[in-house]
Amino acid sequence: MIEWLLIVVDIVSWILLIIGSICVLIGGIGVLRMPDFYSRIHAASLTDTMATLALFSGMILQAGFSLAAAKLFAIMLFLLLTGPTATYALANSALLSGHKPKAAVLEKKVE
Amino acid sequence: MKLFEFLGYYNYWVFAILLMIGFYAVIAKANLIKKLIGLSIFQSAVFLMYISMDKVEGGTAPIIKPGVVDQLYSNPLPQVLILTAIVVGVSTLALGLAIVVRIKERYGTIEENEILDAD
Amino acid sequence: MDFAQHLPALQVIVPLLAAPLIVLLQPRGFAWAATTATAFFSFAVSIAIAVRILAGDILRYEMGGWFAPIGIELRVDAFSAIVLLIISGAAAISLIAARNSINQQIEDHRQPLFFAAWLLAIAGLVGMVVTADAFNIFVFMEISSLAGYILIAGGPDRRTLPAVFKYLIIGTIGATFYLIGVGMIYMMTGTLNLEDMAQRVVGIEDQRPILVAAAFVFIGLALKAALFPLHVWLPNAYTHAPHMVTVFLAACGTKVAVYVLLRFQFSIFQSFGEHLLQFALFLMPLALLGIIVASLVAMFEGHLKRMLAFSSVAQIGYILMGASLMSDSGITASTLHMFNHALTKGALFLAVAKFATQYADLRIDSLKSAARSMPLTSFAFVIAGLSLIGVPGTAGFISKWQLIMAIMETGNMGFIMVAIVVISSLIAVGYIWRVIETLYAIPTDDLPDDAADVSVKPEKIDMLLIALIFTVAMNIYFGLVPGLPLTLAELSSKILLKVEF
Amino acid sequence: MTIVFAIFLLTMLVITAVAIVQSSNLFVSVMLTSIFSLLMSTNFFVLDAADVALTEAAVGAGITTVIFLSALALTATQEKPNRSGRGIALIVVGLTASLIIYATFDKPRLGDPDAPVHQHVAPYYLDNTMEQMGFPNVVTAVLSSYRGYDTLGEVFVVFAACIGVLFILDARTGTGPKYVTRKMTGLRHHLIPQVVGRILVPFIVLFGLYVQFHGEYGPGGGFQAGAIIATAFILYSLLEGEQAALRAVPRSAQLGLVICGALMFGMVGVLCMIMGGEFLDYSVLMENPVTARQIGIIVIEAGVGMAVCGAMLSIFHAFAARSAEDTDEAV
Repeated sequence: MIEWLLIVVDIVSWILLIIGSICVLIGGIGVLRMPDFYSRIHAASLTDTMATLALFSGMILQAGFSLAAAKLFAIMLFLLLTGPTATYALANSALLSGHKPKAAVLEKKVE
Repeated sequence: MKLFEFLGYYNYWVFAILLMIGFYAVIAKANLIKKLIGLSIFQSAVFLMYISMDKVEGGTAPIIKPGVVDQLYSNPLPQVLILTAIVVGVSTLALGLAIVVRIKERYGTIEENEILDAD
Repeated sequence: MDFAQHLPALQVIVPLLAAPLIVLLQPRGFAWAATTATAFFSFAVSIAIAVRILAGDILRYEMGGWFAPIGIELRVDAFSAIVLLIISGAAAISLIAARNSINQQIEDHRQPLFFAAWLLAIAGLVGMVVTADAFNIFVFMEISSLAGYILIAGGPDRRTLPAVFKYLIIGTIGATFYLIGVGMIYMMTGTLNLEDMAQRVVGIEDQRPILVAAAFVFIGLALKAALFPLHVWLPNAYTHAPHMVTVFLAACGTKVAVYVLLRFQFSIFQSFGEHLLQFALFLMPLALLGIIVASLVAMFEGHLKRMLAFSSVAQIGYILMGASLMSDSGITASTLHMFNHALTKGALFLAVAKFATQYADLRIDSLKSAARSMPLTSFAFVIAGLSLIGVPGTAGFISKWQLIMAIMETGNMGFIMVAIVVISSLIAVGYIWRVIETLYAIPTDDLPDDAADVSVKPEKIDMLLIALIFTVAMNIYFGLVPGLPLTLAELSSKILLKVEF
Repeated sequence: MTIVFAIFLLTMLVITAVAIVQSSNLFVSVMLTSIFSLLMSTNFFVLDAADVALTEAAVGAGITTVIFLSALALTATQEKPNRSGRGIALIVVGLTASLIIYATFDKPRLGDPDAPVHQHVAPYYLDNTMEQMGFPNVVTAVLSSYRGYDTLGEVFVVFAACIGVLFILDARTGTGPKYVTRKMTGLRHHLIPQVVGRILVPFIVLFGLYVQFHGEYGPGGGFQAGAIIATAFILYSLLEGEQAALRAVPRSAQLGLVICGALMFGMVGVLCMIMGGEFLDYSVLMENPVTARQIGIIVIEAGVGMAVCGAMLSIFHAFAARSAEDTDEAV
């Protein structure tokens, strides 16, 4: 029974890790492929949130019930707090310094 | 075997390359801040050389695990030296930046050639 | 607590710990007095050490109670002792004379920081000399360098800043090269203690990392010592530094790097039979070129401080030329010249500082007929200048004579080198004479009267002048009675060449 | 597996370094330098140097970047194109490179347990730390006891840098009105960063204290802790503005911290001398040498932490306060 449970935990954690990795990959591709600054940081923020969550949950499951798991949890919380904040600050200061989204610029041209 | 030998020295190659990149920036760049950035790469390269020699195959960080016999540990001495050197590097950098700020105030530029022309 | 046992440690930690105290207690005037007191204490310690050394001791001190290769060992022998005397003596004399000059050049509220930096510079230089640990030398080298940058940055002119920046860059490169060299030796020997290193390097001296390490240590320290083609930072840094800082640094700054260089060459790399020969063959042309080129540049230099700075580069050439002879008498001459040159250059820059109290512009032309208003200073400058040239009866003569004797021992090749020494001495006559001529020039009546009147004030007798006269007197004293430095120098060369312990 | 990872990291390092030198925008260069330091720190970790990795991350990637950025705010963000001096640079660099590459071939291979460095002095530390110090982190033991004198020197290097920056930037040590900023108010008007930042500051300080006092048992110690705690205060001053930050920790307190830290370290050494030992020989402080060493090490590590924290804060504020000040003495 216990062994069976362990296998399930292992499988779940690997699924989470793979999801996380895919998120990082998508985020990376997004930063390269997206057309303007704002959509790029939108893509990058995927790594901050989804990938962090998935990767760290996966790693915590791998670590089991131990001190390492607690540390991982703390790091995850820290990253979840700071990542989006950094993205917000970045977008905000870009807007304040006069950087217009590409969509807005295009709309203006159409008008 | 050849490949393995090459990999065994890879850290030292990277040390040499980084050292050269940093050194090049220090000599060739006229911008004083760029010179300092180059200097910090230059110093980091040396840190890499020291830390590379502390590694022991199959070892762990030198924090003794009580009760475990036959555990290999990496060499603590280069680590201590580099701990010192990192802080020394930051100190030098801070002082250098302070001088650059003063140069900017008194000369209005931080490009070496323009400073030379100004005097 | 046995005082005598702790001498090597006290030499370093007293100035080191006094520095934060001075920043902590900031009332005006206190900073200078406390710094000077510390410097004199430090000087007293060096004298005490020298006395012990002359009695035949070698002082060892195990920091933290850990024995040699495990912990850091301090080790003071005759060679260290003479350099310690130079450093702490230069510090004491320049500090006691410094008050008015520094008040003139540094604002009041910045003085505590400035004097703290001065103490750190003393501690750093002294620390490099007493320690017997390769990495510890690096740490104290950085203390002394950082403090040195701060001291020089106190200069009033804006040109100080690029000069300091250049010094900082080159100094850091030098220190990092040294660190690379030490790292490579450590990689091959596993130890940082100099003595231990010297023993363990035997047998692997032909391995490439050791050879390359020798090159890196040499280049790094040569940068710090301003050996001829690597001297580019020195003239500007000395010229634009506050005058009293120039006195201090010119007397001992580069000598400490030379000290470490010689220590490494002779104790660690000595066992390589071929290496020493390469070292000599490499060093000698550089030293000779340095002597000639720097002297010539000094000859045509218009600014008094810059002229003396270039002359310093030439003197480093003399010191290293003596060492590159690899003989007992050569190293004696070289060590002796370190001591005597510190005295001479110290006196010359003290005179410059004294001139600076009345002349804002230190270009040689603007010092015209300064001897009228400042007879004592001008006279002192003349005597010190004679010592720089090497006229008999002055300290400079003794070391140059030793150097020439050492060269003569080498035989045929020697005549060329003797010729170079003589020629460069003649050039020195040239540039010193140029200054003397200007100082004692009879004022021409074409000058507008007001300009002449403003500059002619009676010469004020202050600590600076007294220190100057004292140093000049020392130049003559050690020219006539060279016993103390000569004995220490002879002992040093024996230690370096491992003739006996 | 590790070697693949290491090679990847090292290659990234080289690429980043090239990018740093190539970029003509100094702001980009500085941010890349921060990435470079992080990569370097990861690399150190892969090479089993946890303490150094922590220091490089806190000092190299954290504090250095902040200081660089605050200096950039006072100077320029764009490098002017200049092609002179390339030839001589390439020659010098080429010579040095060939020298190093020449040396490489006789060096011991990476991780070779028979290398001389692993034979001579280091085994003593590894074998005796537990017995002589009573705690497992050998790096802390070497740093604070076996080579404590080096660490003392290093604290004074930091002290020198601190007084040097204050001296050169001429920042008063008291809180004169001229040196308090008016314009810069930090991120006060930005709700999200401010709230998040406020939540984080105490935790960063807490983490710093953990690193400080856990240094004997895990990676960490005074340097890292000092740098981390300084980061927390720097974050605070970015959020609330210079003025509020200087009100919280005034300049005199920062400088006091440096001085106290340095003196604390030195005085422990002097105390050891008075008690009859050598300088920094903690074992004489109490009857049981192991406990005595532990107490000595805790005190000097605290001194190191205070000195580093205070110095980093002073340096940061010396730059940051200036950017708001009217540079009236510019010539």
